[in-house]
Amino acid sequence: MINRLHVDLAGIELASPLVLASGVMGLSASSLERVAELGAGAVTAKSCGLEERKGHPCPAILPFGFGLLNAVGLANPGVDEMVAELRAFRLLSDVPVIASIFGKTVEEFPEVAARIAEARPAMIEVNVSCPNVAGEFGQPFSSDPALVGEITRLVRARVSDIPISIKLSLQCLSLAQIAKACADNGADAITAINSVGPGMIIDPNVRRPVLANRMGGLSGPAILPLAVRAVWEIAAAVSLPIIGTGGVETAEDVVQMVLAGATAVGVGTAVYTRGLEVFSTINSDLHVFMQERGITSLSDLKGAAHV
Amino acid sequence: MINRLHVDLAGIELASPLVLASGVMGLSASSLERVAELGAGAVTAKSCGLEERKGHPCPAILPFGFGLLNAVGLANPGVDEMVAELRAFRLLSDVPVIASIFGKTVEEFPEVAARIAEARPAMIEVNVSCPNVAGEFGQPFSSDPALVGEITRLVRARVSDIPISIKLSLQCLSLAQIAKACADNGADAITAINSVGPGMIIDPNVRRPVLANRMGGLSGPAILPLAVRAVWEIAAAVSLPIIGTGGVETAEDVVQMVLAGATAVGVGTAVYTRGLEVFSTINSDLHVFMQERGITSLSDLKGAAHV
Amino acid sequence: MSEYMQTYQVKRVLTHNEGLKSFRFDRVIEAAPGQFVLVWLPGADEKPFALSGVFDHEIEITVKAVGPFTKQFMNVKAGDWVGLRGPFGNGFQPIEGMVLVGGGIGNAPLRYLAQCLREEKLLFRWVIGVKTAEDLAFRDELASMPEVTIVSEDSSIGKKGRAVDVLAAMNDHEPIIVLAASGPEPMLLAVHGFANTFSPDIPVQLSFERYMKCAVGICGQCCLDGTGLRVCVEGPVLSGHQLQGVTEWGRPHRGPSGRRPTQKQAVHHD
Amino acid sequence: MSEYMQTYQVKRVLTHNEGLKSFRFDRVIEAAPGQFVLVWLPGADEKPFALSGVFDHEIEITVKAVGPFTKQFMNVKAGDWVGLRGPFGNGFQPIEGMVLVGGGIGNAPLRYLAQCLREEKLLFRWVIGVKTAEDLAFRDELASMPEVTIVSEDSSIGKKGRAVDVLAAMNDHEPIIVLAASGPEPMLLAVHGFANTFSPDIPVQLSFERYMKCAVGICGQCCLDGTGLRVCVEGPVLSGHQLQGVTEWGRPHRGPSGRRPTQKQAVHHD
Ligand SMILES: Cc1cc2nc3c(=O)[nH]c(=O)nc-3n(C[C@H](O)[C@H](O)[C@H](O)COP(=O)(O)OP(=O)(O)OC[C@H]3O[C@@H](n4cnc5c(N)ncnc54)[C@H](O)[C@@H]3O)c2cc1C
Ligand SMILES: Cc1cc2nc3c(=O)[nH]c(=O)nc-3n(C[C@H](O)[C@H](O)[C@H](O)COP(=O)(O)OP(=O)(O)OC[C@H]3O[C@@H](n4cnc5c(N)ncnc54)[C@H](O)[C@@H]3O)c2cc1C
Ligand SMILES: Cc1cc2nc3c(=O)[nH]c(=O)nc-3n(C[C@H](O)[C@H](O)[C@H](O)COP(=O)(O)O)c2cc1C
Ligand SMILES: Cc1cc2nc3c(=O)[nH]c(=O)nc-3n(C[C@H](O)[C@H](O)[C@H](O)COP(=O)(O)O)c2cc1C
Ligand code: FES
Ligand code: FES
Repeated sequence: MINRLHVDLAGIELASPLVLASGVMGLSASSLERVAELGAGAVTAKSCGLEERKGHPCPAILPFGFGLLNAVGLANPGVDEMVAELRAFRLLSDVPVIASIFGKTVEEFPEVAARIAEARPAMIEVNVSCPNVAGEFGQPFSSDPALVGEITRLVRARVSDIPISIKLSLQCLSLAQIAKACADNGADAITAINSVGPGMIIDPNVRRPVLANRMGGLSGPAILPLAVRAVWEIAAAVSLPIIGTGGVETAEDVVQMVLAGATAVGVGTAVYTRGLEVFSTINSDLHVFMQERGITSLSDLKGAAHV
Repeated sequence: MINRLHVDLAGIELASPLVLASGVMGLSASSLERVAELGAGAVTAKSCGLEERKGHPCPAILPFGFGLLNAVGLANPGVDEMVAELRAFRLLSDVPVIASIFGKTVEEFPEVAARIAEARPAMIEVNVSCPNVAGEFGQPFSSDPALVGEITRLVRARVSDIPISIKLSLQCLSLAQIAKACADNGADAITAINSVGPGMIIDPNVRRPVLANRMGGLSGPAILPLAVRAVWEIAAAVSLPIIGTGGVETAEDVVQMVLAGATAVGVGTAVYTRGLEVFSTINSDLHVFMQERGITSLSDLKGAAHV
Repeated sequence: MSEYMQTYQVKRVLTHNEGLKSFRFDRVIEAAPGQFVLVWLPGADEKPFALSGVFDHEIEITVKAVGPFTKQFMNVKAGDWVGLRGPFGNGFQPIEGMVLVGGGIGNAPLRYLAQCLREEKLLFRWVIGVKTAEDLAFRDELASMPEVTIVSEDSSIGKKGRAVDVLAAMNDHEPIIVLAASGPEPMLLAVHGFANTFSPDIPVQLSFERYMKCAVGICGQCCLDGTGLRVCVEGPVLSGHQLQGVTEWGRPHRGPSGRRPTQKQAVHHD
Repeated sequence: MSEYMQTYQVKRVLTHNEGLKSFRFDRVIEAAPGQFVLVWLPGADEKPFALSGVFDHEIEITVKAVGPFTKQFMNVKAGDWVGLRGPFGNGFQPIEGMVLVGGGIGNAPLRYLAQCLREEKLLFRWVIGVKTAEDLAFRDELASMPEVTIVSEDSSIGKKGRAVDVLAAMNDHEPIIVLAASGPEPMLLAVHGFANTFSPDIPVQLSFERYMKCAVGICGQCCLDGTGLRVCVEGPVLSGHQLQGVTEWGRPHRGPSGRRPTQKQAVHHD
């Protein structure tokens, strides 16, 4: 039987286009393996930085009716611990694992990348959506094409033998421009988008923001149209493969992402809204969708909505 | 009986904090009056430009489960027709009416403002969220602090005797910076936010974007946390009154907006999600909320969540 | 179906004549007669059409070619994908003793109304007015219906005349309990006028058309001057009571910009 | 209640002793014993607590002061606003012949389980182990319950010893059908070990604790090494079957960063 769901993501063979998004069930080898077993084509680990960080107090992750708000504050066990978990994962599973890294400064990015590369992940995702503490308004690195280009270049220079994907956020003036900065500086792929906003929920009785960090990024079904548009704009600007991420819950959502130009599709918050069975459900629904229409490969749909 | 819901918005007395948002039921004197009768404290007319525009074909307004996507393409009857409707409205109703204007160029803004001023609206809202055709990436005027400041200054210079509110969108790098540009150039108020995104929905069968314009702005409950955060940031940056707009459907949503720093609260998409009775429902729920807690004026709650 | 966009394949096309066709879709919905759907032709536009029939597993609309969109619609074939949303608005209420009055393509929703009346075993009569025999859809089906009276302006089918002309005689023959009308606005106003000559008035249910963009009551495009009623939500079928206070009857409709053209600018079809 | 944040006023506070209190809220929910809620102290943090009782119009949690958050919780008074979300996770299944084994504050969910067992008229026994009499909540209530056996490590109340120590004798007296345990992890493992000495094993339902951030199964913070089971979703009550394959029993728990401290770094309360 042909596997209609097979995709080639920057040279990595995935048995399904579904990629577990970073930050979800991604702290340990065991949790990643559980998701891999349940049908993800690849799994992304939680973003890690140079050092261990406890992050913000709770509430840090807040359901709000249309998805989640999250502000975990870069909580992560540190790159060394993550190397150990990724190594353990690779002993357990053949499913490609994507490492995710961030830096507090531009210079930290290549440093963390070089260290995580020791675990030989299938890909390194570079999360540039964290706030640039050096910047005038605390905007994320991802809002500045020059910084995104520079980070890409530095990481590329340190890690030549593992594909790198730059993870973008909506918070910029032109995604096309940012995507070009990635392409021009040697990225192999783009992951779009990170959580949106940020947003804030205030409790009317207590009269203060509910999130300990006051504000946090939106994810889940409410952001799907924003993510589809982002993928569309990036696909129109560069020819890099895209991991289309944001609000995907169903096979039809996956098809939207692919029609907009995605090669693979990230799934994060749906683990909460739909449960872990979301991976197998989407895989089988997607198979039926393609079979009914005689589509043998997702690459036939890729970018097809650019009319 | 005291009217707990009374607010003073830049010198305009409103019997309720609820302001009908621009673009909703706002084309004619009769539709505006209907909403005024149903409990809005003020009503905003549809944004108009110098000339009549048919806008995009349909689908231009698309429900998507968490609100609407809209891309009406600046459809409007032209400022002269709007002057006639606003005059007709003022004969029908004492409820304050807010005119809304846009320009295709920076220079058009004061021109349209001067003409709409002939109808003597209670306030003129300056919608700077339309795309700046002259800009490099087609970004909205509202993304550039210099342009927003310039538009504010020009409109203020032409219209000195009617309060002006600048309507902002999320699409910028720093709302605080944009808000300061409004305050520094003589704005009396800020309306925030316009619809978010844009977003895109692709039909999996037809394989093309559903909106005729491909993409359109998100509105409705899904954007409430984004709007609350925007109001928070603006309130922290400037002391202008804010018409907090975006996703408001309930009295608790209104309280969130006021706690974040809003003086009045816009209601748009809720006319679709909750029906026109949303104004009277919120008014009475809000009254009960305040009464139960012994709050006699919304100004006691204003900005109270800035802890 | 719902207000969310969904695409369906056209199941079959019934050609009444070159510029008048019915389209059926595999779709089960709950809809009152007189309610409408928005129909999206990908790449073209999206426009409102009344349901002309609801069957066990199918729904049907009937389209008359009058302008760019409806002309393009005549090329739609079985198997084509089309977007459908709805049903929207408030429809007719089937009542025993109802008289249906339709003008031209306005008879489309009345066909579904007649279907409902028959299913509920309510007695009714139906006057169909057309300009010329060509404008008549479902001719064979109608020929077999004893309740139906057809009139045409050029006497190419049935008696010569307009639908409203025969109402007085029908009422003499057997009193009209309620009037349900759909068609050009002058016809609707004539029906309303006729109903008002009685005391008490004959209750009316009249189906109006206005330019529509959202169909969910938000854009304000279809609001009626004088009352602000939304044809897409409170209508399209309005009662005599709801008509009170409306000041724009018979005037040219607001176009896509929201501006109401002067009488001269307005282009009238039908 | 639901996974969305809602704030409630504390209705009353029951002080068992300075560092051990129960809090009641005006709230009706459907929850199984062993399920937990997230409790938000505005300005401080949000942490998981099991329900210690569900009454006609009230729910209750019982908090033991062990660190910064729970110490601050001791200052919460009636009328204070607190955020509550839940219930989360999977709880105990009440079964006739169940033996409840609780260690310290772990007895809180067992109190609700006992309540359910009594309501369903199922026979059960309950062994309560505490370090010292001070650690015992609901002392008067428990004194009147014939099903309860209390043991303490310092013999300040009941016999001296640990809860697990009395299980063999209880089983000799009347066979244990199921074991439901909640308390420090070493105790849970001892109960599990005891159950495994039988053939076939005595089925166990053990309530675990892990650092939690989301309680909705997404952050991965509470996942168990070896299986990836989420204590917040599949747990906190896990069966013997679910325990198979878990490789981290008794090791220090992952902290808020996700890192597992070395044995030395780990600070143990309880
Ligand atoms: C509630 C309702 C039910 C309708 N039911 C039917 C039906 O069953 N069968 C049928 O053939 N037609 C029906 N129509 C009319 C149909 O929508 C128009 O014929 C069609 O939109 C014309 O588009 P066009 O581009 O072909 O012509 P145009 O030249 O663009 O317009 C011709 C006429 O249609 C009107 N029209 C155009 N666009 C719209 C729009 N978006 N909304 C409302 N009116 C519009 C114009 O005002 C003009 O009077 C209905 C209209 C409404 C409002
Ligand atoms: C499912 C579950 C049910 C619980 N039920 C109760 C109960 O009914 N009564 C009660 O008093 N306590 C209960 N706890 C434990 C309670 O959550 C901790 O005592 C509390 O979080 C300690 O916070 P602290 O700041 O006071 O202490 P800290 O000094 O921060 O921590 C003390 C201990 O509590 C653990 N802990 C701290 N934060 C968390 C967290 N966010 N999630 C999980 N564990 C944490 C630490 O790992 C440490 O072992 C439960 C825990 C879980 C997971
Ligand atoms: C709880 C949570 C934690 C997240 N942590 C990270 C992270 O560490 N690194 C990252 O790049 N993205 C992180 N994200 C963003 C997701 O990877 C994803 O881009 C976003 O949530 C949109 O996808 P979704 O709607 O499918 O969740 C996180 C999202 C959530 C909900
Ligand atoms: C159909 C539609 C049309 C709109 N047209 C305008 C407009 O002309 N001018 C404007 O400033 N905002 C316009 N808006 C934005 C609203 O005024 C409002 O800022 C936004 O929808 C968020 O509020 P809501 O979630 O309450 O709708 C429009 C919104 C919708 C849904
Ligand atoms: S069509 Fe938009 S309000 Fe009726
Ligand atoms: S606490 Fe987040 S997965 Fe369990």
